[in-house]
Amino acid sequence: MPRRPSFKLLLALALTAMIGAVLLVSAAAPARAADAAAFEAAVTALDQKSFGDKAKAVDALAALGDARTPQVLRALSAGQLVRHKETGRILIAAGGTLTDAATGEAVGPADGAPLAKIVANNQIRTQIEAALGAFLLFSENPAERITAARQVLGNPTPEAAPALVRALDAETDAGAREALTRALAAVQLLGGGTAAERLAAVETLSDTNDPALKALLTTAAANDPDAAVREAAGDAVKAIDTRMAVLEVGQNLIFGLSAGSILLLAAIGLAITFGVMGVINMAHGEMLMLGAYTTFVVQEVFRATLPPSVFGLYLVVAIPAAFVVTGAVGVAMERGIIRFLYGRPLETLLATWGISLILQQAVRSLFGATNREVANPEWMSGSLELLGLSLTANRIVIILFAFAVLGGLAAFLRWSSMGLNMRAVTQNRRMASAMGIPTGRVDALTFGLGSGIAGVAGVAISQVANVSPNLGQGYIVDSFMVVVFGGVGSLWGALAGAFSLGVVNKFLEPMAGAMLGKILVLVFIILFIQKRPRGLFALRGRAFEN
Amino acid sequence: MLTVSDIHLHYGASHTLRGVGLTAQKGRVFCLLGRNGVGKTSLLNAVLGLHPVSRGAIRWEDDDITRLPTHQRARRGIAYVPQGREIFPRLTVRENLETAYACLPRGERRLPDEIFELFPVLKSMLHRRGGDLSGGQQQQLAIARALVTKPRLLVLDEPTEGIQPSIIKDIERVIRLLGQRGDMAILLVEQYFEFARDLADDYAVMDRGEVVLAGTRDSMEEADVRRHLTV
Amino acid sequence: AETIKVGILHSLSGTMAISETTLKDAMLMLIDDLNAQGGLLGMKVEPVVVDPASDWPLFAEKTRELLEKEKVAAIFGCWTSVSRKSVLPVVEELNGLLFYPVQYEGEESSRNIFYTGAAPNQQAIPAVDYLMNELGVQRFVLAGTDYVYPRTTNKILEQYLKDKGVAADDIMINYTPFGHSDWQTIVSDVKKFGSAGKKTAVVSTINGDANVPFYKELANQGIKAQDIPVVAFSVGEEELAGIDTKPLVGHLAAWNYFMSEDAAVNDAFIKKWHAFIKNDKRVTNDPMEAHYIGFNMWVQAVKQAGTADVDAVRQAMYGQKVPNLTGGISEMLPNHHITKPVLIGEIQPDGQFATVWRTDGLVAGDAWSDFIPESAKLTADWTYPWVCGNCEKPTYAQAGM
Amino acid sequence: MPEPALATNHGPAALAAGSILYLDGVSVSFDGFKALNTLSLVIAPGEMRTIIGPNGAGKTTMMDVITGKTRPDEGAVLFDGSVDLTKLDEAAIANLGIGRKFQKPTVFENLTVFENLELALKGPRRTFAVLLASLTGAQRDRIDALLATIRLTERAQALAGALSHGQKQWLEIGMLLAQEPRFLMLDEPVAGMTDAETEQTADLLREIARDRSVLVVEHDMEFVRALGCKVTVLHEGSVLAEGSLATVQANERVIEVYLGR
Amino acid sequence: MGPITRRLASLEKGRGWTVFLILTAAFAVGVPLLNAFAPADSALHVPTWVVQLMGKYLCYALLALALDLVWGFAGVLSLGHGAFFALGGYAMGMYLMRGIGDRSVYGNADLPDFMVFLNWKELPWYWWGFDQFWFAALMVVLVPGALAFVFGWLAFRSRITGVYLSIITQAMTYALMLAFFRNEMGFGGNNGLTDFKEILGFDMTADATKVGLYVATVLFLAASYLLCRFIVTSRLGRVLLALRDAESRVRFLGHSVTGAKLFAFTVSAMIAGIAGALYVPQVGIINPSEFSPANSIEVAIWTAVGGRGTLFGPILGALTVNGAKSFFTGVAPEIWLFFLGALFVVVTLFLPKGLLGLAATVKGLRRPTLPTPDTQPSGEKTHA
Ligand SMILES: Nc1ncnc2c1ncn2[C@@H]1O[C@H](COP(=O)(O)OP(=O)(O)OP(=O)(O)O)[C@@H](O)[C@H]1O
Ligand SMILES: Nc1ncnc2c1ncn2[C@@H]1O[C@H](COP(=O)(O)OP(=O)(O)OP(=O)(O)O)[C@@H](O)[C@H]1O
Ligand SMILES: [Mg+2]
Ligand SMILES: [Mg+2]
Repeated sequence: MPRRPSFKLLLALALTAMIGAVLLVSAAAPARAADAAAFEAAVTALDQKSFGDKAKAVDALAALGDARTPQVLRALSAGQLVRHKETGRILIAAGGTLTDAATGEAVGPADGAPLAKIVANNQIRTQIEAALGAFLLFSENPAERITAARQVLGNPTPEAAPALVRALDAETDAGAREALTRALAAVQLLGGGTAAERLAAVETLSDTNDPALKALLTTAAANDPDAAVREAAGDAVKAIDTRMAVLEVGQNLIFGLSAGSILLLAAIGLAITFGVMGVINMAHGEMLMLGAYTTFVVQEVFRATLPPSVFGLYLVVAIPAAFVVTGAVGVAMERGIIRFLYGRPLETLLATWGISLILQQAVRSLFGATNREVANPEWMSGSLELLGLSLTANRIVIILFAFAVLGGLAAFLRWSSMGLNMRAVTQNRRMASAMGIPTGRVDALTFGLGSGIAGVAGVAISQVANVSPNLGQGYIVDSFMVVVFGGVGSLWGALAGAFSLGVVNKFLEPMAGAMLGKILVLVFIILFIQKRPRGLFALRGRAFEN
Repeated sequence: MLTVSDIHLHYGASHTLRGVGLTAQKGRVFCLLGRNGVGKTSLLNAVLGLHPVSRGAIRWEDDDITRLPTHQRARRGIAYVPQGREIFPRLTVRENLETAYACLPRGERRLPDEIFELFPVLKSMLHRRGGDLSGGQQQQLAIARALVTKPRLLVLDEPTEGIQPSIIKDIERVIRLLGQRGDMAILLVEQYFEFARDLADDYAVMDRGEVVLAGTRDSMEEADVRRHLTV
Repeated sequence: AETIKVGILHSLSGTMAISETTLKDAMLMLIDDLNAQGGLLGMKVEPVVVDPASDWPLFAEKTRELLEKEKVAAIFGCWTSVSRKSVLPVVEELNGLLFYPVQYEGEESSRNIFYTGAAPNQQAIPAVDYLMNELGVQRFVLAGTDYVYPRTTNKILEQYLKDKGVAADDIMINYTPFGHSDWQTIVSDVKKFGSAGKKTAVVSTINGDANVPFYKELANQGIKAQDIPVVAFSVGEEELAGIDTKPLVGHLAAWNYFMSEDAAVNDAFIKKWHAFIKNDKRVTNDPMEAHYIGFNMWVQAVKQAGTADVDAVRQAMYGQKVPNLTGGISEMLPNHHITKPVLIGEIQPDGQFATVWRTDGLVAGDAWSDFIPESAKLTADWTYPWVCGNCEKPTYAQAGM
Repeated sequence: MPEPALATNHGPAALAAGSILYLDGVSVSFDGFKALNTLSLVIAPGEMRTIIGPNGAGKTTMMDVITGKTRPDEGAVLFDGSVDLTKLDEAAIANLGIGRKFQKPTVFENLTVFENLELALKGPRRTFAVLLASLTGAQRDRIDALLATIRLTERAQALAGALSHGQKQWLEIGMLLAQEPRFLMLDEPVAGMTDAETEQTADLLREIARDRSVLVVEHDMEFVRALGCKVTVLHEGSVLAEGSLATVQANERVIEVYLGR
Repeated sequence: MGPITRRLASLEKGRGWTVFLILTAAFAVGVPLLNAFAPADSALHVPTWVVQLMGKYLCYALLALALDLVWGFAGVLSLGHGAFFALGGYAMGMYLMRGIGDRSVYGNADLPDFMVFLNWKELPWYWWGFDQFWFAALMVVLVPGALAFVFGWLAFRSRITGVYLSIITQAMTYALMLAFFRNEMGFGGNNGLTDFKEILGFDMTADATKVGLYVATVLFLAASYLLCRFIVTSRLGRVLLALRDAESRVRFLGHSVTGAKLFAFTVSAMIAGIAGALYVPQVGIINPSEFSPANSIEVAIWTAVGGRGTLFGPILGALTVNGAKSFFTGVAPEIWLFFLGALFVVVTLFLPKGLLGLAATVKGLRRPTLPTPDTQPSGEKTHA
């Protein structure tokens, strides 16, 4: 047994009491001005060494119900609340300036001031969220009311019921109404309601896919005093489970597509340098890495020189930048080394391996051996719920991006005269030159294109993985696997290969675990190639013999 | 006018061409004969720049092109039908023909109809991959591809190899026609004596990397030539 | 002039370079500093840096080279357990000294290795205590990379949790390969596991590179620290420097040192580090502290012994006390482990940790875990009368023989 | 080696009996294009046969089917009256005694001319036998004789990759002879040869055909005439005409699709 | 003289034999003598750790030789040879592990430490027999051989060639690596097998044991060299070379492509297994990272550096690259990758036939070769 078994209970009680108080107070007068001195004292009281005392101080501050309370609490939660070490004043440090937490008076720039941070921990953050939720139930803004209702839903306590009822009475917005209804149902189910109300609450909540609500229903199914409620809740949980099982298939599919899109991006460049040109390009992974580091540099430039409002656009700039940088490296590699090796394919393995070592070490010397931070811009963060599936924004963007890159490339190779020249040169270099095609330039550009695309893929990869000098090594084996599995030289093969490997993996993983899942995928590849020795999209006919 | 003067060519240590010279004029067909392995293809490779010469000079239309890279020679109007076809196996027939566009200014990039009149089979196979064609079809494609570039010097290495008799007759007609048009020089390597004799305005016979017999059609003595062609 | 050579055996290339390069720099700084103060026994200390390149047999080879060719007095190095295992027979055979600065799975006490990182009882167990007692966690996900450290730690924790009355159903164990980068399924499983109505936490022994995509996925799937906190044993300031920490605020880590610790020695150390590395954005971390402690202990022991000779120094090591960076005094125990405070920190938006809990005093490192039956019997004590790393009763041998 | 499968169908089996090669109703299609269209052909033991026909008629494809390179969609291919070739792989078919020269010369470019012939030499083919095999004096003489026949004696130690086009043709003929097959197939053997060489080749083939069966594909009518054997004309994947050269040359359809006017 | 003896005698020309014997003797006898008798401070003295290091390199050389047999001669680029090496190593490691007995950490004579730790109660069946040296020695060749045979049979029968083959061999070694990482497999997980005490009763830390292992490695390398030489100079060797050019043409001559490749692949895997078995006692650890694809690729690199398609080349390559690696990681730990990378690039650009090619160009060619295309790369070659 835990040494302090009552802690959770204490926390729950404290929260309950506080929310109750706040709700009551705020219901009576949404934004009452507290006595200025009392408020200031309450704010100052937040500066406590022990988290327990801090929690009490938060309680007290919330209980004042002052209109300025949310601002102070938010600052505490966000780690912006500080104490001036000399004056002892409690300040809010945000956006580089200091304001007095109690009076709102501007104090000056934050830079260089001797400040001590007032730290919040998870419990206090939770406490603050609940308290803010209570404040916001009666906010002017329906969106905030919905957030508040969700907040209560996350921490349902019986004391919240009256306020919810009142808020519901006054509610006009349909969305907020629904959220409030659910919150109320949750509160009632947790013990705040009569048996009938609880039964109705189960009904209201049973169409959810939200894990938190399922947790609530599970608790009810086990602990509710009323047998009927227990049964209904049990049924609801079962229904949710069934729905989830179906959704899981969809979810796995999306996971698979997402994993596949990363594989695809990693492999497309290789489909050119290796699939089309036949260069066993061991430095391909390093091209991905260079792309990712270019992203990092672009991001840093944005951070350093441009206002935060346009920060989200750094990726848009990083894509062409990465293409140019890695494309140029690719052209340099081709002109400097690889062009001497056509007709000696295996030597390209050796040379490009050497180049890959050099590039790795160069990046390590330049940027350091440690990971570099590349942030997801706002528009690529978080997730959206669709039909009960949760889709993380960055992955959706990457899936679409992968398709766009592949489509663009396929069109280029198929329809442009440069594309035709590229294919001609790689199939018969001598004859191509006899047809007037400048093979040297075409080779350089082809290699540059493949490398550039790898760089662009690196931009995408920087959004989901770590940016370090080893980045490339993690993808090189998989990339070759995809290209070969799909069928060397076929872009559509790469597409099908990447997605089928991604999806197969994601369906195996829940059953077999990540480790065994991966092993099974590899065995699957080995066996599959037995059946189709030239890959999934093997092109057949005399043209492909030898 | 193409002038090859005193060229030498080496493969590694082996001295394959030893001072070969010839002149092919526009409006005439120049025929090159010789047994296997005497250096005919090597000579053409030198003309196209596919293999460097170690000595001697090649002039085309008043310019010295001895050191020019192959693709620039092609852009100066030299087209090549190589021995062994050398089509692009994984490009479609149409794409194979379109590789010739690299020599043409943008406005002139189209496939002339005459090609399909000469080789009707290509028309019906435009979307088939070049490598899937039969040997003779590939040979036809290789000739057609060279014609698309609208060459002023057409270099053909045993163009009739593997082609059915009726089409050989057509090819013969076309070569004669092209030769007579006056704006094109034709350099033809051929083993098949009668075909060569019927077409040649000028001829040369090679043996062991040297020209051993040369002249115009009128001076061509069948017995002399044949002597050099037998072992 | 004669010098005392010290080997630095950290990977500067390959997969482990990410973590180990910093330690090499830290060692160079410590040695510089010592030399600036006049060196040791009147001699300069000369660092011998080699790159074992994340290649385990190469670790053994380089150790041999350091000991036989360079004749170093001590080696500071290794990160992964397997690299230490690879080096162990060599230092034992050639009677060298290895200072190992990383938290590890325990179950080892070599005569020739000093373990200055945390043993499981100095990190994992207190962290789990914190989760249960302070956060009221009842359900645990033990997620780790599939290798020995996570396996051992999780085995110890599983036993510990069961002893504390946690049901088997409430423990989910998950292993992933090295460098695992696609965490979608696992994070969504965690989410599901956490929806059973009991407070849930993740105890992460996920290693190295795999952490960044893991945390990114956590953030994107919206798992917040208040809902399902993750407490990590391998994620320190250095790892956080590679992640955008804003969505991760409140997730936890258990260490024996945080850069944010408010202590004068720490401030001085950080200042020195920034000056040495010429970049005041660089962070410090727990293994650096471990090297700091280990190196200072070694220096003191050499001074005390009056020689850098391995046997003499080893004897002098026991009971050696030096200040650690959190304001306490760490001591070398006869089992070759040291005493350390255990701290729990929460991730802050600025990439630092804020200490939210700490043990009252220092915790003594245990070589042999009490929660593994075979191991509970064993004792490590290299002083008379035990003189062994793994025995059940005293052996009465002369130490150092 | 797998057991040679017997043709089950009684009708063809009866017809096939006594033939060295028997094709019945063989069809092959590529992406819907019929390269062979219910082709039937019978070659008797010891017979020499010439196949002619327009480019793309299916001659090479037919050889591919016989040598196991291409599997027919339907139809029977029997060797020696009973062995079903469609069930065997290339090596097994070669070991039955069927040899082939390709249309585009294919030799082992990184082996010397001598070694090319050595590999082709008739002899045991099992892996361990090949491992332990060594060249006997008789075999060496045989190779020397072959080198003389194909006029590459001087270049015996040159890499095959360094030969000219025509020389490779000859080398391939030499390899075919070295195999001593019971049934030889030659796809355009005289392409790229001078007229004199063409004549010599015809003599060579006629001599060989004395105790073996030979199937030749050619477009060179002089050569076909010199061979002086029965001619089969293929067109669009099936037989258009058959008979002596004079007969087929007189055939209107043959003139129209193949010979031209 | 019987035909086989004659064949053996003709493996090398007169001078070849002399060089071979001198090299073998220098390594097998000379080095140990210098180790034992040259005074420790003389320039001639070879310290034991250097002998051991050389032993390690020679194991790599043996592995490279094995790879060259399939890659250089049959054109089968296996990027999974590290797997055979590691399997041989594990077989030996298991024997050494059993040899620890009750000197283990937990003092359990019946079970290796990691099994005790995992709470296993008895030895799994696949560990049976490994306390016998002869059994382990048998497994050293049989396990890699059997894997190669089955894998090769599947692959060659299905006519998987070129990169497709390379990549599935890579998948094979990758899958094995992941599998061996799993603790449940019973091979010690990531930490692998280590802390060995004795081999055949000899103390592993004794200098004599180390020198003995080194000499054994030299002898195995010499013997394997002769075996490979026998294979590649045989008619089968010519079939393998021919395969590399035109696989289907070989079939039309009636040779069994599958059989030839399978033979070479299996023999090669067995040699790789022996290399692994010699390697483990000399480095003292075997862990799953030996299976990592990068390791196998490195073997190909050594082979290419030395000169593919010659038997001496890969040996030279392995020694050079690993020597360079040891040297540079010591003297230039921060930037040694630049040197190594540059070495690879330079070798490819200026020594197209590897280090040995350099020697050959100097001495005049042993075998005629196609002239390298100078200005214009020739012919239609698919690179893959
Ligand atoms: N790439 C090469 N390397 C070395 N030698 C070569 C090469 N190509 C051709 N040769 C040699 O050069 C000589 C001339 O060859 P070339 O191809 O020019 O002859 P050819 O007259 O065209 O013969 P054919 O009528 O057979 O086509 C031959 O002896 C041939 O062996
Ligand atoms: N893989 C393929 N895909 C599509 N069409 C093919 C393929 N292989 C062969 N063909 C077609 O089948 C037909 C028969 O080809 P085949 O090579 O047998 O002709 P052939 O009689 O040998 O002609 P030639 O005299 O020109 O050598 C040709 O039209 C060819 O284009
Ligand atoms: Mg020629
Ligand atoms: Mg044909």
